[in-house]
Amino acid sequence: MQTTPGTVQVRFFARYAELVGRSATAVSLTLPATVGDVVRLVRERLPGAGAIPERPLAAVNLKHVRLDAPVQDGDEVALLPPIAGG
Amino acid sequence: MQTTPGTVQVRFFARYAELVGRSATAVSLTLPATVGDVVRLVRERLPGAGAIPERPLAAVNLKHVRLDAPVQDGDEVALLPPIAGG
Amino acid sequence: MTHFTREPLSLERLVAEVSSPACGGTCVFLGTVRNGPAEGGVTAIEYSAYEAMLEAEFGRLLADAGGRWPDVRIAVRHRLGTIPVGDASIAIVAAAPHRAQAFDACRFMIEEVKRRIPVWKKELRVDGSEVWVDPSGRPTAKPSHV
Amino acid sequence: MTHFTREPLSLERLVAEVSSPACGGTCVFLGTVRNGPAEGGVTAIEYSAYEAMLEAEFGRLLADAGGRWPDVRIAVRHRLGTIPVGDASIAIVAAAPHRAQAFDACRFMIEEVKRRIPVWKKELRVDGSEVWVDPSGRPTAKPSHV
Repeated sequence: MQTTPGTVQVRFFARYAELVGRSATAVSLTLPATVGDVVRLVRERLPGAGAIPERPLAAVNLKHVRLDAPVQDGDEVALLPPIAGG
Repeated sequence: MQTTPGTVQVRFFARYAELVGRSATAVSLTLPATVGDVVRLVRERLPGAGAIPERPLAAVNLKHVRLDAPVQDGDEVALLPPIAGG
Repeated sequence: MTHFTREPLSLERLVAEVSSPACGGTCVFLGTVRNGPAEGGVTAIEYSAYEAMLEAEFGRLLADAGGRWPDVRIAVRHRLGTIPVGDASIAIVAAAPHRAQAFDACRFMIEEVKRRIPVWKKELRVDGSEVWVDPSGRPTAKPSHV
Repeated sequence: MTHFTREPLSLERLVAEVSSPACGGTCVFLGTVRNGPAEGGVTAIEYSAYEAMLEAEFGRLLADAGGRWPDVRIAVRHRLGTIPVGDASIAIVAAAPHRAQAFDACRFMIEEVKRRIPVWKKELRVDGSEVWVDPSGRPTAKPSHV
């Protein structure tokens, strides 16, 4: 399988944003890759991100996705704490 | 069983009031008697009341009752068309 | 407490009556005068009631609901008189610590109202005719001799 | 259509959005900020959201509800920001020709909101502490290193 370099924007919300002290970061990675790969890279590279669960709720381009969903270059990947709306 | 004369006030509502052209009437009867007896007397004596069903919904002193419920002297007996509130 | 009015119902006021810091979920039911495809030209409905019994029966109904859901706060108001299409004829508010109870109590209330509360309605139609509505939803033609 | 606001929710306005002469039954759900015995000193809740996704997900949710109940008209608004105890954080209105659909659609909406709409809340307490609320209702202590 051919691999290419890519970048995704990763966004953090609520408690996760507090843990990493920011609301977004860019993550460079080798494609193809999954949301789970992005989570793993974030947890390794970003100070404070180790406290984010290994399997958080996630969204890509404003849609809920499973962690085995693929990411594309330029995607917006969001890591979502347990939802507590309503 | 000892019998005594009594009087009940009978009230009519909605379509039943239209049928008899009034909202109330006094009915003299021999006690003990039931709500069903009152209905029968009303349907016999009051012009227009024959169009009221033989077994209408009824209340005594502001409470739903069955037609075999007893009436006392001075009771308010109401004949209620099918309820259509809400 | 009066459970009926001849004025337009105020939903905000009814909600305020049962609001409490302990209640996180509030369910409201509004019954409104309808002129849908099945109605065919209703302009308004004239609501009438056995008013003294309405009050007594609402008191008993609220006591029944309070027995089933002790933590739920319920307010209800039935509008009487001539109500135009689109306006509310009844408003029920059930506020509860948790939403399931609020939904259940509110639904219970409207089902019981339709079964127990002595209210009647006469449809006023665009052609000038008036028809009593029976509980199955089918109008009863006005008797010809009236 | 915007499905969130930072202002107090207006129930009357939301009801008006979905009112229709064809609808005889309207069910409303209001979620309000609670300070009950289980909360212990909550003064307000700070609601935040992934706002762009909130809009997108509400759009998909309303489409789902429209598929299940084609005749039901639904409006929903989530309030964000700091909401004091007793104020509503969400209002959902479902207007239907008949009441059963209104209740079912309204209940569906709030259950799905709690499952799908990316909103978070942080309790602000009388002692000055702040705690994130997890979906089971148990607060998560603020990590000590923050």
